[in-house]
Amino acid sequence: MITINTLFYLSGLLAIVASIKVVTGKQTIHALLYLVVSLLAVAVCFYLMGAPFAAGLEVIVYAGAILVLFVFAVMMFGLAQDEHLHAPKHGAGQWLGPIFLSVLLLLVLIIAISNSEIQQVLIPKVIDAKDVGILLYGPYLLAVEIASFLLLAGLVSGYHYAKPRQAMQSDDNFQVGDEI
Amino acid sequence: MSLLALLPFYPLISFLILISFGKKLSWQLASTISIGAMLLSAGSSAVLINQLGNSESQLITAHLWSWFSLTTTQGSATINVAFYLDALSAVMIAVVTGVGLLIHIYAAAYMKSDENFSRFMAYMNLFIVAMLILVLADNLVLLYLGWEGVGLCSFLLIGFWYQEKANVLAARKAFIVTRIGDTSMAIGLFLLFKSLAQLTIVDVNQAAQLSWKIGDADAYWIALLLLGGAVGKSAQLPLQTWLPDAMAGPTPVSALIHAATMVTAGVYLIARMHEVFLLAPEVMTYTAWLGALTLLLAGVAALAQHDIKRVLAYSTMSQIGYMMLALGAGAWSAGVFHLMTHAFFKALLFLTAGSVILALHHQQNLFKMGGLFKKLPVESLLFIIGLYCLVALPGSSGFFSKEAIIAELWSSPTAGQGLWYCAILGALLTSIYSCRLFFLAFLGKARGNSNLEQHQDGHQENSSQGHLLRLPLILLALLSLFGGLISLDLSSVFSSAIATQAQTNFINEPSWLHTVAIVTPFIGIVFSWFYFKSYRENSCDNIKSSTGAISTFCKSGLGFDRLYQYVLVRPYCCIAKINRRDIIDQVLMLSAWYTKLWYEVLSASQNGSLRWYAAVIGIGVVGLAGVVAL
Amino acid sequence: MTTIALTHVLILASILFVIGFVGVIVRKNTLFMLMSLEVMLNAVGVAFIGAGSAWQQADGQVMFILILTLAAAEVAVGLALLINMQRRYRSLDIDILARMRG
Amino acid sequence: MSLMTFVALSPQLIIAFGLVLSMLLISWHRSQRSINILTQVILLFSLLLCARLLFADVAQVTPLLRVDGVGLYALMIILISAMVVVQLSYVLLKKHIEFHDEFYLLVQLVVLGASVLVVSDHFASLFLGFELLSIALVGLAGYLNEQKHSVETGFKYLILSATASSFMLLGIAFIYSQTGQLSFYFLPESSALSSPFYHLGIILFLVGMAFKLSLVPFHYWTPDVYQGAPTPVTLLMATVSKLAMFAVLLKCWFGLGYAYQESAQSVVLVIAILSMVSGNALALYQQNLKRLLAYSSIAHMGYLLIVLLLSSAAGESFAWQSMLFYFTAYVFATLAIFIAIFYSCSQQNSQVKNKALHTGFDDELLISDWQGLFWRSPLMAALILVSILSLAGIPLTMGFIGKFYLLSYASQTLQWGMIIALVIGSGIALFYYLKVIFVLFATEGGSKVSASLAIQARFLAITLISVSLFFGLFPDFLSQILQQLSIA
Repeated sequence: MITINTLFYLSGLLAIVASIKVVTGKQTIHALLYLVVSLLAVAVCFYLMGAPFAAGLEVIVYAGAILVLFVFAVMMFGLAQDEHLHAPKHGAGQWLGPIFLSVLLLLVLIIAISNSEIQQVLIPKVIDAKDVGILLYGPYLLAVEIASFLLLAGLVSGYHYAKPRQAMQSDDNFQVGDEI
Repeated sequence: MSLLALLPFYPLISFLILISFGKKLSWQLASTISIGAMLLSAGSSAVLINQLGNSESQLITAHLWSWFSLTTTQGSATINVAFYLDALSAVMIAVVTGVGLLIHIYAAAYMKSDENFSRFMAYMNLFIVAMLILVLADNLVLLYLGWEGVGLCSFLLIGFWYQEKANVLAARKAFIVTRIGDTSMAIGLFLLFKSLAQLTIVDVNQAAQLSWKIGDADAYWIALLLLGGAVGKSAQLPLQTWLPDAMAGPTPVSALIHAATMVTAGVYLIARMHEVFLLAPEVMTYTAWLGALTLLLAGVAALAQHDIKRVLAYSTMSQIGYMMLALGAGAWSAGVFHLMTHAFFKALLFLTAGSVILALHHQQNLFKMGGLFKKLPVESLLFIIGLYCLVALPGSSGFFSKEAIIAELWSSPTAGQGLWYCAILGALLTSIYSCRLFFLAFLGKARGNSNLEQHQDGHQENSSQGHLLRLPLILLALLSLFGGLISLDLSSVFSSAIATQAQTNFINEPSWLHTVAIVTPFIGIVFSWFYFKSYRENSCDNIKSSTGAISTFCKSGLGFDRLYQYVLVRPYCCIAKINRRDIIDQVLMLSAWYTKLWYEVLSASQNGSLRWYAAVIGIGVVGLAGVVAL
Repeated sequence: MTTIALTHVLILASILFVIGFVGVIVRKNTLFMLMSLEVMLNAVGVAFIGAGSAWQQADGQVMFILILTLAAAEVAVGLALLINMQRRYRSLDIDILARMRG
Repeated sequence: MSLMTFVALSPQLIIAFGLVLSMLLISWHRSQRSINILTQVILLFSLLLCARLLFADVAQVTPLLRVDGVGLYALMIILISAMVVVQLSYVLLKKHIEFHDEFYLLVQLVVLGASVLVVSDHFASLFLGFELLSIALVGLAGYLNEQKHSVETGFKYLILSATASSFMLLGIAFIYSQTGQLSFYFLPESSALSSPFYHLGIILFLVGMAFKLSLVPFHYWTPDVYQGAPTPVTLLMATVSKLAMFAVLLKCWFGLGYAYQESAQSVVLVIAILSMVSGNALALYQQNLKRLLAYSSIAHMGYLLIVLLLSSAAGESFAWQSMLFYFTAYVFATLAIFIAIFYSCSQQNSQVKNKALHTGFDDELLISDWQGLFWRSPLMAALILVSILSLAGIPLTMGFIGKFYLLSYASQTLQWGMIIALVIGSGIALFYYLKVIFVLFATEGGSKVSASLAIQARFLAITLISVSLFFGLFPDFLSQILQQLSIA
């Protein structure tokens, strides 16, 4: 019998496996894609815990926006020298993992959505977007304001660090392995 | 403002002037300022002591401002910056400003050629400020301020010639070792405050009487911890090791700090807090035993020293041992009296030693001296006076004070006969090492110094400096000779102590006690007259170590059998020899070494690697979870 | 009430958190360190959502949204620093950055 | 929200409003001078509002914030040190041709974060203030690109503070999962107390706090970041961030009743003793001044943890009083010594400026660089002397009174272990503090730092010296105010 519990454990396991792959991955892009899988699995967990709004945000903001930022950064570096050192071997083996995980995740999603019993258990304990919104723009209004300043701080420091500068020259004398 | 309130401010102002203008001041100006300030202080303390004698209540107080207040569960205690003068602190200010003044005069001449002269005088003034605050403080916090200030000045002055590494090490050692005592004292003070919610000395003494019984655990621990502080500052066992090394400082410093004033702070503290100590008789017994042990240990150590200043340092230690012994035995007045006379003659001895050292171009090794009696007759005479008092021969100031102590030991409830024998043995040792010192330095033939004559000429030219050097010496010599005649009336301070003492009976004392006490120094002198014959006559040019002394002693064979030699002399020499390197010293240095080791381990872990830093956060969490789980 | 035990949610969060933390400690590549940090923050999100649903409160989700803003700000600064580092040292190896010590 | 809440929150609102104004100013007219003046005006305005509100009633503004006297006092100290920081930054940045408007924005953001922290009454606002402070400080830590270690500093601070804040957040999540409450001033039910997650949560939460307060063993970032960051930023970390963190820690500590829980107490005890001893031991032979101060700050925070151990609710106001007094002394002493370091460094750097273009300059100052400073610049030496004595807790300075408060607090709450560790720690500390004093008065040594101070710097120095001496001699004035504030 498939219950919410089994689905939760399954997607939790998926998240764990994907996270391990993120941490142990050799290639940056692959690791990022595993991270997406992990986030999606966590989103499923959120859904199963009765937080569909959070699940949506997880997909849209985390997987959608923040990780895209990562991808951009990786593109900018043009896969730096340490990537070349551990150049991956092409083969079917490395496709198996992601495919397997994704299919599993898909299965969980389909079951969770189509299984009416599960929906029945879920619906009474759902805290939906409306509840969150009332709270967020009521007692937590100031928190939203402060969060906006938090983003501003991120923006300003990010801008400052990434700003190209004529005065700043790369440390040409520096060699990898110096002073280590 | 009253005269009392101004007392510490004269040297303070002088200190500020000297430290701010420093090198711009000429020698004349700098010495005038510092000595003038001291003169003002000494003058005002003379006036104050006179006022005190005439006043009804036997005390003078001056309240400057309220410093801060502490709220506790038992109410609030206000800590004032206020001074308190009674008979006990009057003795102390007399010693501090009087002897201090003379040493300042001497120092002005002694340090004339030093390029940092004004800095030196500034530190000396600051020291006087701190010492005055210590003895005049009306509450224990202010007393602690003076206590720390004195430690700081001592650190600055020992390391005054900081260009040489040994001096800096000595300064550091003095500081660290005394800090151990200070730690104990600070904890004692907090315990006291916690227990009594009072910090003003008068109130503390009153509250202690009211709320504790004799032998109360609180009183026991507080007295023990305070004793720890006193032991550190007064260089008693087991924290005595810093004092001989502190001789690295200029000689006037040794005279001022390490003989006359600072080391007596511990004695003062115990005398000041005597009401607490009276409630803890066990601690008084410990005090007496510590004093006695230090007395003997330092006496033995003094026998084997080569450096003239180190001999004097050990003798200081042993004399303070006498004071501690007196306090422990409940002979409060005698202890304080000895403190005063000791300040006179020890300052005299140190300063004269300084003159000798100066005349010999900074030669401090006794075995390189000899025959100085002919060349430096005035200094030798002064030195003899100093030693005369140190040995406590009849008529000297030391005689009065030391006899007063010894007389009370036998039947004191907290001391007893064992300690009486220790004191007598100590007196014997004192006379032996004094004779040894005198014979080596002043009698016999000159060894290894040909420069003396030449220097004497230079000395003559600079006669104003010479006069300045000799004037305080002569005054001190007079004080040492006749200081014993000053009568101290401390009954107003130690009234409660005297009440306890009245119960003790002097009936059981055998009649020979006093005779023995008086005769002992003479025995020592006679013994050394023969034992140190070689030093005295000095036919050979080089006398090196005590083994040589033993062989000479064997040859002379004057009525001492072999048994005595093997049972007593050899172990004595052995102990003396071992102690020259101070065993306890090594133990203390171990703690410094631990700290250093710790530093090295910790800073090696600070390896710059971010991943390690992050890992430590995890390790920390696991560790803390472990702590909670256990 | 709840069908998913709160303890299990918290254990899941802890496992994810530890994986992320191990990543921060083990990886030499700074980009991977940043990713591991994201995993850690995500784990915290799981814990909050789980706790919120256990108490039937929206507070957990609000906290999750705030964590989301934090993650965004952190990634922005981190990646900008990464660009700076790449420009200066032409490497992303974190062990280069161990020149201050003692 | 009523008008009252706006009034109560006005210091924070002014800073937030000022941030927007500053951005408008930047888009309209970019000038180093005008942004500096604007920042100072904002800070001053906020300071005046704080002073005005200091004795007002406690105001609860939404569940998130609670404005009370102690928080406002802490904010005042924060604003004062932020003003000093801005002044120093202006001196530092005006040498550069480039525009550095971001710097001022970031400083304002740090102050905003701190101002939120000191009045927060809820884990959400605690966490937001914490992060606002951290992210803005990350931006500042590696700010000067031409500095040798800027990237290293920025990265270390970013990664470590992000790690620590995740730990803290996980802790909050665990606590929340067991109690169902995020607000302070709420005592959990007994059922929660038995849960291991609750205790684990408290530990994790403390880890985050301990990281920010740089307590052992979470202190590792401190010396490296102190050394690598520009001196004004280091000052910001040493004063603003530490005070804000401690204030909020104390609030939730007392509010949530952790103070009476054995597990939390034992954690604090371990951390405190480790910090007191290790911090001082690490500083023992340190030559680099900024690192030395980093280590000594570790020890100072360790001393302060004493106020966390409490036996009854009656002690809370005394705990606040002791903590605020100690922090006032600590902040003033730190300001003074960093001003001295800053001016010494900037002189050193101007002498080797040409070299700096190639290899990057270093904001580093060794103790030996101050050799004989007294004879060349007595004012600066006096400034250093007063602050060192205050840090060492020598009597007649504020630091002594602060330490005395801590000790008497500890002796009332019977924490003998803490007292012993404190006294031993300050014994070790005297050793390296005295070394600095010794160096100041030494005569020899042809060091480069000659130090002629600018007019503003002279003014600052004299003010700081006199404040420190005044409160050292007459601390009653301040402690009475603090007593009044902490009882409310």
